[in-house]
Amino acid sequence: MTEPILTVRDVHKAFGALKASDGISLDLKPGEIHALIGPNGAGKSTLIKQIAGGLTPDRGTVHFEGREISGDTVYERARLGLGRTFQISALAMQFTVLENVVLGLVGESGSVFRFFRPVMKNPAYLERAHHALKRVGLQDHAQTKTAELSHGQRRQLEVAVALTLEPKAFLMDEPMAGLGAEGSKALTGFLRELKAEAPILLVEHDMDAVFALADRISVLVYGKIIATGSVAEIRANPEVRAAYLGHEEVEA
Amino acid sequence: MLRETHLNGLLMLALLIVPLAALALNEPFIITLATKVTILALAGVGLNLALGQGGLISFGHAIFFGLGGYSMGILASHAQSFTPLMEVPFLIEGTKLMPVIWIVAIAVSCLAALLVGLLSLRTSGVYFIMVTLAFGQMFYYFAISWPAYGGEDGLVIFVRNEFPGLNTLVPIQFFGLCFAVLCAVLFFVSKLNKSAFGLALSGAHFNAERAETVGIDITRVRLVAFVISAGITGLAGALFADLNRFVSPTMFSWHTSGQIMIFIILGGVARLYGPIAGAAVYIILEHYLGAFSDYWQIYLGLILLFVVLFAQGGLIGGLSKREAAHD
Amino acid sequence: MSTILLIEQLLNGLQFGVMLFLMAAGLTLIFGVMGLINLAHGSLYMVGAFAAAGVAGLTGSFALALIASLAAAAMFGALIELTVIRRLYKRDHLDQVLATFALILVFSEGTRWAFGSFPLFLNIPDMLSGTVMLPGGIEYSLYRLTIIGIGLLVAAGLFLLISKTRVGMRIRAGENDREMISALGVDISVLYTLVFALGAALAGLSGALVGAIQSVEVGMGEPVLILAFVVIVIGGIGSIKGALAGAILVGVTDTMGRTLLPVIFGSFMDPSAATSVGSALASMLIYILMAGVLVFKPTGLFGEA
Amino acid sequence: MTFKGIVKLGCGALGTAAAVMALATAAISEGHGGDVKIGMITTLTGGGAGLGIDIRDGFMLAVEQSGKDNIEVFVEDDQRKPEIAVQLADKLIQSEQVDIMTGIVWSNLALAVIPSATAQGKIYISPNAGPTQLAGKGCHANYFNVAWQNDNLHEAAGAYTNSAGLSNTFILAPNYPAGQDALTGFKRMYEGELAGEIYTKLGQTDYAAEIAQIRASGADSVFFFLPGGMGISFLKQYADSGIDLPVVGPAFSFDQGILQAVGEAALGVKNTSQWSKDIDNAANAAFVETFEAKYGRLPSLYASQGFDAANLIISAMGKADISDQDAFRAALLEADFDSVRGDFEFGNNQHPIQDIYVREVIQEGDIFTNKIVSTGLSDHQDIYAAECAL
Repeated sequence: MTEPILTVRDVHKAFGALKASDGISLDLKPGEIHALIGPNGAGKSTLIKQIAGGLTPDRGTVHFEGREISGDTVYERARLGLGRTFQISALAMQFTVLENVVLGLVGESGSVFRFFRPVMKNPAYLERAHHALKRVGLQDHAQTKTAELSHGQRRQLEVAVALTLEPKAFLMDEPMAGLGAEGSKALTGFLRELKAEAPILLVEHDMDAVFALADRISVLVYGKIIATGSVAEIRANPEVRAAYLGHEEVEA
Repeated sequence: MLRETHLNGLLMLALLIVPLAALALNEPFIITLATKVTILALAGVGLNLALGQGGLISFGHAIFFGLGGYSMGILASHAQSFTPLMEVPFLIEGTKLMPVIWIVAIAVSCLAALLVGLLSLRTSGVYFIMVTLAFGQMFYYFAISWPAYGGEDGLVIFVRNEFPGLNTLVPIQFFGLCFAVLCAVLFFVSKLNKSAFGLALSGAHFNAERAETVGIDITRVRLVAFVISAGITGLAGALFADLNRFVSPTMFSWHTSGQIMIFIILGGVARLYGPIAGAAVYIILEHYLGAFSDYWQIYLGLILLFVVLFAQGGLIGGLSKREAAHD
Repeated sequence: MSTILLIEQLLNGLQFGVMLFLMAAGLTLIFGVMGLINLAHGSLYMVGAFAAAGVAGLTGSFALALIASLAAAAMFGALIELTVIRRLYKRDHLDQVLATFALILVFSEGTRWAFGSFPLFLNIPDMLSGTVMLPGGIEYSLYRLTIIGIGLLVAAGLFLLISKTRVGMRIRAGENDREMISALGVDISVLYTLVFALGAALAGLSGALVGAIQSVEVGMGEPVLILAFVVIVIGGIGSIKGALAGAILVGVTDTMGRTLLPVIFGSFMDPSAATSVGSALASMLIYILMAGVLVFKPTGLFGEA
Repeated sequence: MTFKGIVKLGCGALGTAAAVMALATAAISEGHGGDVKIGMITTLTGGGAGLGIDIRDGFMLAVEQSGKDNIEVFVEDDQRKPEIAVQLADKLIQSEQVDIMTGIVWSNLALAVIPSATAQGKIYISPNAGPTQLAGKGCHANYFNVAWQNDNLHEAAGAYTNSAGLSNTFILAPNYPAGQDALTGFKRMYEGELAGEIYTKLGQTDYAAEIAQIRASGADSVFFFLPGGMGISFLKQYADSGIDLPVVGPAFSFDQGILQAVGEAALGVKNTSQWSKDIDNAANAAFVETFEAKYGRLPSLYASQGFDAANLIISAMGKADISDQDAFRAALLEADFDSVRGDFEFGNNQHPIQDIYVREVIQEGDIFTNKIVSTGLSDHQDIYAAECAL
C-alpha cells in the first residue's frame, strides 16, 4: 500500500459545547480523489480549516508528507504544497485574471521581496500563468478584471491559481457550487485528469459529481466520520442512508 | 477629461511652474507654499503605500513624520550648540548636513515602524486604526513631557541645514531640492508598485485569505510595506522641519495623522499622484478659506464630507473618469 | 502612602473608568451593530455638554439640563445618521474615519460659531454638591459617587436591553447577520438610526455629567474620544462587557499611575525630576497597557476572534 | 565648511542675523512714507481662541482710537500650531513685508517665531508670551515684551503666599516647559515648605487623584498653574471636594474670559496679575468702558495687553519714522504711553518693570470678576534681565 500524503489523526475541535470535530481521522493517498460529504453543519468547514491552517485542533494531529503541520500557518502549509480552492471564490476581485494567477506564482516561488523588477513583465511567470489559464480554458480572459468574470469562470480561475502552486495535494471546498450542469460536467472531467498530478480531498455537495469522481468517500455527521469506503460501499451503507442520503434525496 | 497619466504630468508641471512664476513675480511666499505642498505630498505618498496599496489604515503616521522632524531637530541643535549627541560608548556629533539628516530620519522612522508594526499588525481592521492612533498619542505625550529637547516648546534651528552645492536659504533652491526628492520617491514607489512585492501587497489587501493560500506571509509583507511607508513619511518630516526651521510635538499629534490621510482621500486613494493633488488643494483651501472666514474649518469639513461621500476616487479619479470607463 | 489614600485613589480610578465607559459604550455599540468607526462620537459628547450648559443657564435646573443633553445628542446623532452616517455602513473604514473626521471639524467650529470661543458654565446641582463620609473615614465627593452610580445603572440597563428585550435581540441579530435581520422583516435602517441615536445619547449624557466638573469648551471631546478608543481596543470592539472592563482597567491604571509613579521614582531620584519623569511615564501608561493587552489578545479581552 | 561658516554657526542666533540681514535690509529700505505695516499672528480658531480674539480686539480698539490711517494690520490665525505660526511669519515677512509683528499667545509658538523674525530685522512686540529663553541671553534689540516675563506672575504668587502667612503649600502644574517654569518661578519667591509638588498631564481634565493627594498632604494652601480648560476643571472639582484650603494662582485661570465658566467655585481665590479692571487711572477707566461698549463684554487681561501693545507702537510712531529702525526702537524703549496698568517701563532686556497685584475673585451682580486686594511685588523685574547683554 502506498503511503498517504495527508493524514488526519483523531482531531478534536470544540466551540463551547459544540463539538465540531469529534475525533476525526482520515487520509489522502497519491492518485486518488477522496470526497468528504455530510449535511450542513456537520463540521466540514471546520475540518478544512484545520487541514489548511487557520484553526488549530484542540487535540490530534495533521501530517503532510510525513511531517506534522498542525501548528503551521496557512502560508507555511501552502509553501509545503497544499493547494486549496474555496467554497466561495476567494480571489482578488480588483485584479485582472492574469494578476491573480501571477500572485499565485509569486507566492509559490517565494520571491515576494523583490522590489524593482516589474512582476507583470517577468517572462517566466507569464509563460506559466498563460499555461495554467489555458488548462482551465480562460486563455482569452487574461486581461479581464476578475470582478467581471461569471461565477463559473471564477471557479475555473480558482483552479488555475491552485495549479500554479504545483501542489502535492489539492484541498477543494465545493468547487461545483453554483455551476450549471454544463459547467459541472466540464469541471468533473478536468478533476479526473488532475488527480494524476496530485490527489484531491474534495468537499462537495453535488452528489452526481461525487459519485462520478470519488475513489473513496467519507461521510461526516456531527463532527464524526460515520463511514469511509468506495462509492458502492457508501451507497449501500444503511447508516449513511439514514443519516444523510435519504435526507438529501428528499431535498433533491 | 484627461488620461490619468497626462493629468499626473500636468500636476507635476504645475507644481514646478507655480514657484518659478512666483520667483519671477517676486512673490517668495508662494514658493514657500509650494514647498510645503511638495513636502506634505511626500508624506502622503509614504502613507499611501501602506494605506492605498496595502489597505493598512494607519492613523499613526504622525509618529514617523514627527520622528523625521525630531531627527533633524536633534542633530541640528547639537551641531548648532557644538555639543555631541552622545560620547559613550562612541562619539556621535550633531550635523547640519541634509543628506546625513535624511538618512538618520529614514532609519529612525523605519526602526520605529518596525516596532509599532510588529505590535499593530497583530491586529487588523478597526483595531489597527485605533492601535496606531493610540501609539501616536504615546509618542505625542512623550515628546511633550521629555524636557531634553524642548518639550512642548519644540526646537528652533536658526539656520536651515545645508546641502552640498546649494544655498538652501534661498526659497527656490530649497523648493527645487524638495521637488527632486519627491520625484525620486515617486519613481521608487512606482517601481515598487509594479514589482512582485507590490503585487503581493495589493493581493494581501484585496484578499488576504487568497494571498495566504498561495503561500505569502502577509504579515511580513505588510510589515515591510509599513516600514518603507514610514521611512518616506519620516523623510518628509525631516524636510518639513527644515522648511520651518523648527520642530515641535504638534508634528506627532493625531491631527497631523488625520491631515496626511486627508491629502490621500482628496487626491484619490491608491493613486500614486493622489497625495500631490490632495496636498495642493488642502494648502490652497487652508490659505484662502482662512482669509475668507474665521470659521473656515466648517467649510473644509463640508468639502471633505462631500469628497468622501460623493466623489470617490478623489480629484484625480474625478478628473480622469473617462479613461477608467474606457478601460 | 496611607491605605485610606490608596482606597480613595482606587475609587477615583473607578469613577474615571465609569465616565470612560459611558463614552466607550456608545462607540462600541455602534461599531458592534453597524460596523462603523465613529470619530465624531467626541463631538456628540461636546454637544451634550453644551446643551446641558445652555439649558442649565436658562432654567437653572440640572435635571432639565441632563434631559436636554440626552435629547440634543440623540437628535444630532439621528440627524447625522440620516444625512451622512448611513451612507458609510457599506464603505470601508477609511471612508468612515475621514467622513467622521470631517464631521468633527464641522461640529467643533459650528459650536464655536454658535456659542463663542469662551468656555461655558455648568455646575453641580446643590443637591449633589459637597462630600460624604464613606466607611473607613474616606471623604468623597457625592457627585462623583453619583456618576459611579449612574454609570453602573447605564451598564446594567444596556446589558438588560441587549440580552432581554426584543430590540436587544434585533441588535444582537444585526451584530451577527445584517442580511438575516432584514430578511426577518425588521426595518433595518430604522433600527440603525435608533442604535446610533442611543449611542449618541450616551455620549451626550456623559458630556453633561462630566461637564459639571470639567470645562465645557470646544474640543473637549477629543481627548476623551481617544481614551474611549483605547478602552474599547482593550475590552474588545463591539462588546459592552469589554467596554466596562476596559474602562475600569484604564481608569484605575491611569489614576494609580499618576499617583504612584512619581512616588516610586522619588525613592531613588531627586524629587523634582522624579515628578517630571514619573508624570511623563504616567501619561503614556495606558498606551503601554494597551500594547501589552494586544500582545496577548490581539482582539482585546472580550473580543471575538 | 568654510571657517566663516563655522563662526556663523557658533554664534547661533547672532549668526543668523548676519546671514539674513542682507535680505532683510533690502525689504526695509523700500520707502514707506511713515506707513506702518503690522503683522499679527494669533490664535483665532480651536482651543484657546478666546485669548487670541481678546488680544486682537484690544489691539484693534487702540488702533481705531488713535485715529491714525497710516497703520495697516494683517491678522492671521495660527490655530495654536507652531508650524502654522512659523509659516504665517514667513508669509507676513516675505509677502506683506511688515515692519512690526505681534499677537502670539503661547510661549511655544513665540519661541518658534520670534528669534527668526527678529533676526530678519523685524520688530516683535509680545502682547502675551514671555518665555525665559528670550529674556536672558537670548534677548534681542528688536524684541519688546509689553506683558510680562513668564515667571513674573508666579513669583508674585510666591511672594503673596509668604505674606499671607502660609508656609506649607501644595503646588501643581502641567508637565510641559511653561508648567515647569511656573513652579520654578513660584519656588524662587516662596519661603515656606512644600507639602507636595505634582506635574499633571497637559490637557488633563480629571483631577480627582491630585485632589485626593492634596487632601492627604496636610498642606495649608494650594498654588496651581493650569491654563485654559484645565484650570476650570480643576477649580470646579476642587470646590466640590470639600477641601477648604486657600488657593493661589496666576491670573490666567481667573481671567474675565473664563471666570463665568468657573462660577462660584472661584470666589475668594487670590490671583496675581499686572492688570485688573479696577486699577485706578484714566486710561484704564476709558479702556474698560470703550471695550465693553464696542464688544459687549468686559475686557480681559489679554485684551489689556493687546491694547497696550498697540498704544506702545502708536506712541513710537509719534516720535520716529519706521524707516529709521534705530530711532524707532529707541522710541519704543521709552514706553511713552499711558498703560492701562499704570506705571510701565522697560528694563534693559526690554521686558516690563511693573507692579504685580494680588486680586480676589468677587461677584458683581451676575458677573464674576476680580478686585485688587494688595500689591504682590512692586516695580518687579525678572531675574533674567541680568543675563541680557543689551
